[in-house]
Amino acid sequence: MNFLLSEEQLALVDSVSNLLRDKCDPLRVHKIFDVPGDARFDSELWSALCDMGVPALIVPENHGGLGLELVDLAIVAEALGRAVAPVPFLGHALATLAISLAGSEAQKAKWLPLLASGEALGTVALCEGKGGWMPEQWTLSGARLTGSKTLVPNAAEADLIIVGTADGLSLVEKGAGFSITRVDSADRTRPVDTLAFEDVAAEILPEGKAASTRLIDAAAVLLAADSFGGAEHCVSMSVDYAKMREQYGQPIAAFQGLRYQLVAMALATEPSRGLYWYAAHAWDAIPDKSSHAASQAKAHLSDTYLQVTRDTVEAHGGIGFTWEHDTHLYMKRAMLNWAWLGSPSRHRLRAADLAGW
Amino acid sequence: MNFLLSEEQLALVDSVSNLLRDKCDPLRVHKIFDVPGDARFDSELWSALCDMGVPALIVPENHGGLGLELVDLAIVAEALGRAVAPVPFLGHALATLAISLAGSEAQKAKWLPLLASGEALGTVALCEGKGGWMPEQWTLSGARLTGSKTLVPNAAEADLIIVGTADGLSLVEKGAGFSITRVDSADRTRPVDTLAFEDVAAEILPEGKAASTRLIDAAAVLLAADSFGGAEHCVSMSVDYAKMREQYGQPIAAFQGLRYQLVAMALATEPSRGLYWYAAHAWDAIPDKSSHAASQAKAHLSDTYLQVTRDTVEAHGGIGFTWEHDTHLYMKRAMLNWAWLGSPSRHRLRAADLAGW
Amino acid sequence: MELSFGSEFDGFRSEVREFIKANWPPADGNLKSHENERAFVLAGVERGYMHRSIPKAYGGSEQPADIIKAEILREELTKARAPAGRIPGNGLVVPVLLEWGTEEQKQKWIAPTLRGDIIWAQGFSEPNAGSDLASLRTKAELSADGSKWIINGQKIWTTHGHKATHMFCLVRTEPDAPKHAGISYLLVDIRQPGVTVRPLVQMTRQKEFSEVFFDNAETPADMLVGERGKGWNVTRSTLKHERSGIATMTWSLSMFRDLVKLAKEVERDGQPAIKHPRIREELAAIEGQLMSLTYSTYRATSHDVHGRDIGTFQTMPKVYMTELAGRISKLARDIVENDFVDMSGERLKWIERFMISLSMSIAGGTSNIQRNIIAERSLGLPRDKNPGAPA
Amino acid sequence: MELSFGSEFDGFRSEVREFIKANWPPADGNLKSHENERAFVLAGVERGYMHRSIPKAYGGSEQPADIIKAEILREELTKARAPAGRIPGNGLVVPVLLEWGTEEQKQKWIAPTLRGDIIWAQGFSEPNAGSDLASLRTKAELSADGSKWIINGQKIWTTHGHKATHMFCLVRTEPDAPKHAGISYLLVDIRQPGVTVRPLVQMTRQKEFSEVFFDNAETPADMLVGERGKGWNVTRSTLKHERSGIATMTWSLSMFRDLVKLAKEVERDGQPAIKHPRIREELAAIEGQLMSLTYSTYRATSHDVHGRDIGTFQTMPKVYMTELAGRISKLARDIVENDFVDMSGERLKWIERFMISLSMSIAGGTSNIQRNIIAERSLGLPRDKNPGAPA
Repeated sequence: MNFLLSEEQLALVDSVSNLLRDKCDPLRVHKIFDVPGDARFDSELWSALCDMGVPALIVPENHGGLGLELVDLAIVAEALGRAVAPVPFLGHALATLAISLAGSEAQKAKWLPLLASGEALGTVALCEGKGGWMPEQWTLSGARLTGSKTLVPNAAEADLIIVGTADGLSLVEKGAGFSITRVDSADRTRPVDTLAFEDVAAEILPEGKAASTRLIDAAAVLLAADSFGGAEHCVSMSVDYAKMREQYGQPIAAFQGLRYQLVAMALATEPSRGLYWYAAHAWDAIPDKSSHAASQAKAHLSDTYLQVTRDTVEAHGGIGFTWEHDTHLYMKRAMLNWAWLGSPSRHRLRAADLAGW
Repeated sequence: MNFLLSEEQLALVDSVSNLLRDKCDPLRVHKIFDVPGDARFDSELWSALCDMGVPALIVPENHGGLGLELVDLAIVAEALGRAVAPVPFLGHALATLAISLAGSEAQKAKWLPLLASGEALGTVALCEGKGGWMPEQWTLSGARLTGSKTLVPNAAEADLIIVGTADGLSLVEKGAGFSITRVDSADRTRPVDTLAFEDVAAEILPEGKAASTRLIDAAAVLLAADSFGGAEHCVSMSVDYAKMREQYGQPIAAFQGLRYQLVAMALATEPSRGLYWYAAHAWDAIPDKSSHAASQAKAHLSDTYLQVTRDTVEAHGGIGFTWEHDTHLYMKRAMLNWAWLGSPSRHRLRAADLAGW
Repeated sequence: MELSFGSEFDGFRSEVREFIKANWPPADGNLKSHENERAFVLAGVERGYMHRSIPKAYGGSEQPADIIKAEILREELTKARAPAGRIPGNGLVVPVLLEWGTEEQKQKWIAPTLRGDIIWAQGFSEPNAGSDLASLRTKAELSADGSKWIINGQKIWTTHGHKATHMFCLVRTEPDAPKHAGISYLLVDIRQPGVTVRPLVQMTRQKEFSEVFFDNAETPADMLVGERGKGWNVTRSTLKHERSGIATMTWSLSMFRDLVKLAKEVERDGQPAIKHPRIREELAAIEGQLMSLTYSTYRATSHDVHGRDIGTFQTMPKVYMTELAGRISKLARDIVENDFVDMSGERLKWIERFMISLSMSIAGGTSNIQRNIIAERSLGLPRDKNPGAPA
Repeated sequence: MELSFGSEFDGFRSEVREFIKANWPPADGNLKSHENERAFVLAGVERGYMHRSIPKAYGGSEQPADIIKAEILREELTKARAPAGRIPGNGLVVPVLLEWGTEEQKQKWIAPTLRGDIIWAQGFSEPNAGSDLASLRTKAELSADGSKWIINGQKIWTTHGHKATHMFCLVRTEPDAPKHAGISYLLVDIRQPGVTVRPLVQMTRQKEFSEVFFDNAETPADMLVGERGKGWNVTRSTLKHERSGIATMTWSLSMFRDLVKLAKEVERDGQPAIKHPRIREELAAIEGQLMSLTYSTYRATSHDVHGRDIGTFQTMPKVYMTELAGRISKLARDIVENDFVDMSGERLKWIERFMISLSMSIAGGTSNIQRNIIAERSLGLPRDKNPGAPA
């Protein structure tokens, strides 16, 4: 049995984590967070990640990528989640994946190199209305799209958008004449937009019908990984605070009541690592388990993450409730992970259906 | 505002509690509990309760009773629950209530004095199959009953049985030729039987149709009251143990982790007192709220009671898991309170329907 | 057993209604004007409806304590959205002045406070003195000529810091005395150069609290309330005066009513969310807890009215409601789904409640402090050597 | 990343299967006979399948440690319901004898123990020494001629007390030495007049544990393992040897499989309970936790195999599984409804599990003790001055 990260994977995580330590300290994230109007992303950090090859990870080698697997992308997502990194990773990675899964040779040749290098920024437009996240709920169709999409990550900054449609997946380029409204979203580290299409030119991706479920599952895995990283950081943040904060003449870590609350947070978080690992591995290697595992991972980890951020506020007391403190960055990121792609409840019921219950 | 017990009610509770302290100490309950085969009830205790007038409480004065209200019966039920008293109170009180609510003058004249004095023992047969607790699910009918009833309290010892039927309620006397099978029930303080009727003579209670819902609601209130008494006892039993039990050279009550667990038990229990009080009061005085309140009380209190008994085992460690310890008497009583009349889930959905949601 | 207030109070209630009808909303329809509020409150005092516990001599209406009348007034004033003459900080300082103030202090401060001409901020917590208040460091030194106090230090979680004109605060006046001793209770005009008020933004974007910095701020020597170094006892009495259980409970009830409304409004799988079995059952379970809180509160109030001991419930409402608010806001989250992230959307209120349900577990003694109190006062567990909590 | 054991083990697995096929069930079909078990285990030792960590000299098969092979053996033997030569108490004493025993003790005791000719009970806990084992009081005094120990006192929670022939126990031999010192590790034949074994009935009606009373019981002087007064260190090593994470996890998996089966069998409102949205969703939520436990256990095992640090997960499976078992048995209760009270009914197993899920949180260190361990070892919190727990 060999259910662990390879030397290469450990090295990858290290280099990304080191980069984030240098270029993505909390102060910097707070700065991005504090400019609501044009909250976009940290372009310096993003280009550094591109130089490091992050967007190229899952691009096939013959298209200028590294030809790695979803697991590799997921462990990077975990690192980004741990740092609540304000970068357009989620949409970009999924758009890239969509094209490599479903694009024509021409589409791949045109876009994958640009996406791998980061010269072009991609995103995905999946949801319709308040909860239409799943392919069977997608109504836009044809070579000219009319309709709207909600909670689209960084659409305003994207050069191309992969749109989930009744035909499967379609590609729309920047400036194709759709309107973009930025949502005043809780999570300003990953802004989202509402898109309105009216007779907008779109290229259908030939394999889109088959690929859309794979895309959904990959999205679920990446959200789960991001959630794990964030939750784990919240636990250690709370533990560190308990060791440092003194009341009644001793570190509050001495109070068994609080100790058990911290233990409960750790018990909720640490074991879920194996679940997201498995979901990523299943996507790469166990196709018939992939959707079920992905929905279980998204449900369990986004649920856990949000709860852990609540516990983190309580573990910090008043300071944890302030805008200046890091906790709310994590809580709001957890809120998007919770809602985006559908609530845990939706994914648990999807998993139940897939289990044949 | 006057939402409290009258002097008379406090006196009633006192006298019942004192009697139980004398005649129903745990050792005695354990003795009853340890003879599975013919687990019946503590007849000495029961006749003492009868002498005290407990069965007469809700019997109208003109039929040899005290003409009191359900609240009075409920606070007695709380005391009996606190002592896990092995007496046929539940079935007897409900049978008595059924006749005073639905019986003909003749039926009242014949039975109520006997039930009030305890000369005759009554019980109720409500459930059909595994979950047919509600009047609309009752199928037996007519002047001669055929079919079966489950989880009937102390049927083997009863002189008359009020049977829930498609006609409402019917009265069957001992020896009318139905078969009785005692269930190997977890709760041996209140044994239950399965009854099989085959063409058995029964007297229909004229007002039974209207009264059956009132009967169900009263049953829910009495179970809620019993649950409160039991849960409250479990909390104080756990608190006392924590003060007395020493480990690491000090009472375990000094361990904040355990303290918070005890606090959680108390927080679950104490506030629910008002809910069962209200349900009893609503049955007496606020008819249009009565069913809703009764189901809420049964659901919340029986659910809480069972959880608190689990917490009590943990608060006691190994000893709390043994047959010799009191805890299992309470857990098993809680199990019957949980299942009898339908699970909390059933009653929450009933309450939701009644709320017009 | 009787849940209604009883007919003997019907008369009182209708009087109150008439009074409100006659005086609110004000003739000019301006609900925000301080003048209008003030006039209404003064009229209320005239009638013995407001500031009932305060002697006439200091601008109160000096009425015998009557929980029921107080509750009826609260209900009617709330219903009519009329001012109750209650300003949070002020409600905390007046009882202290009555109990500990000199005659001069009472004369000088109580009446204008009741009129709302002065607004008080509470200055207790400090960055390193949260639940462990006694470790506060802000110090006040008497000037050489003994005429005034010179104050230096920092306060945090100051309520209404931005609206307030004055602050009542705890400061260390006897640096050498042990922890609890050496603390004094001072009144300070915070509209002065030596005082900087910095609003604290919360994760909800709201600004409920402030940080207040004292840099050689001054206050006259006679602004000391109670004895020098005895401020700790003075506060103890402050903390007694809190919202009644019924107000607390009403707050949860209205939050729950909103939740039911939400569950009926929002569609899920082609029907109202309230029809979804899991949501429906959870809603009913929450209602069960809420009914417990509600009727145990009525029970407690009744016991109060009749001078009976409330028993162990006394210490429980705050944590109980805090946990309930969390449960309510999580179910709301499950119902609104996508809207849960839209801070300008129609469900913003629920996003705020999701967060505020946490601040409830912090403000005025964290939930863990509350648990310590329950353990000691209600369960009678031996005093905790480690009473700790994060805040 | 690779979840399967890898093809290099396929050969080993098929060998094992052949071996089992050839030797179990026994020719005479008697699965209960000690002789048959013994013969099978001996054959297993021959093949290097059993008692792999024990030197050949003492009746083991002396194989290099290999978690994967061990796991494959566990899987195949379980599947075939074949004896694994593992007897709970015995598995705890043999490693101690290997580490601390004299050559004579090893020669005398290990082989018969492995063969199951001797069955060992563990005698650690006492009525007043639960989680705080070091406060045990059972004392052993050396007879005047120094030839034997005289033992007096009481043990509780003794596993297999009724089946056992011998006990390994902790006794106080140096009454004047401080708590942890003064304790010795003794072997005692419990089939003697001075020893009374009284089974402890559990709330489930099962008898898993016993109380054992020593009334001037005797054991030869050379039955002392390790140094006199050093019994504490000797135990430390015992406690290390526990079931592998995978075994734990498999146990939860099979409990969950039963739960799914139950939810499909039982009708609710005219359809299988598993179709009921609340039950369905809770079932999926439980599966999410279970998958977390499962794959984190595979991760941990892989790290073990490759000599990497498992990290904070190491201390967590026990509490995690305990809580999960509680959650599983509560959902089962919700499904069986009326059957939840019938101790002779078709759902008895679920009633027992409802209760046993609690004893799990007690046996071998209560959940609170586990939490203390997690706090210190995994979260690195400062050592707790109050490490307490009820048991």
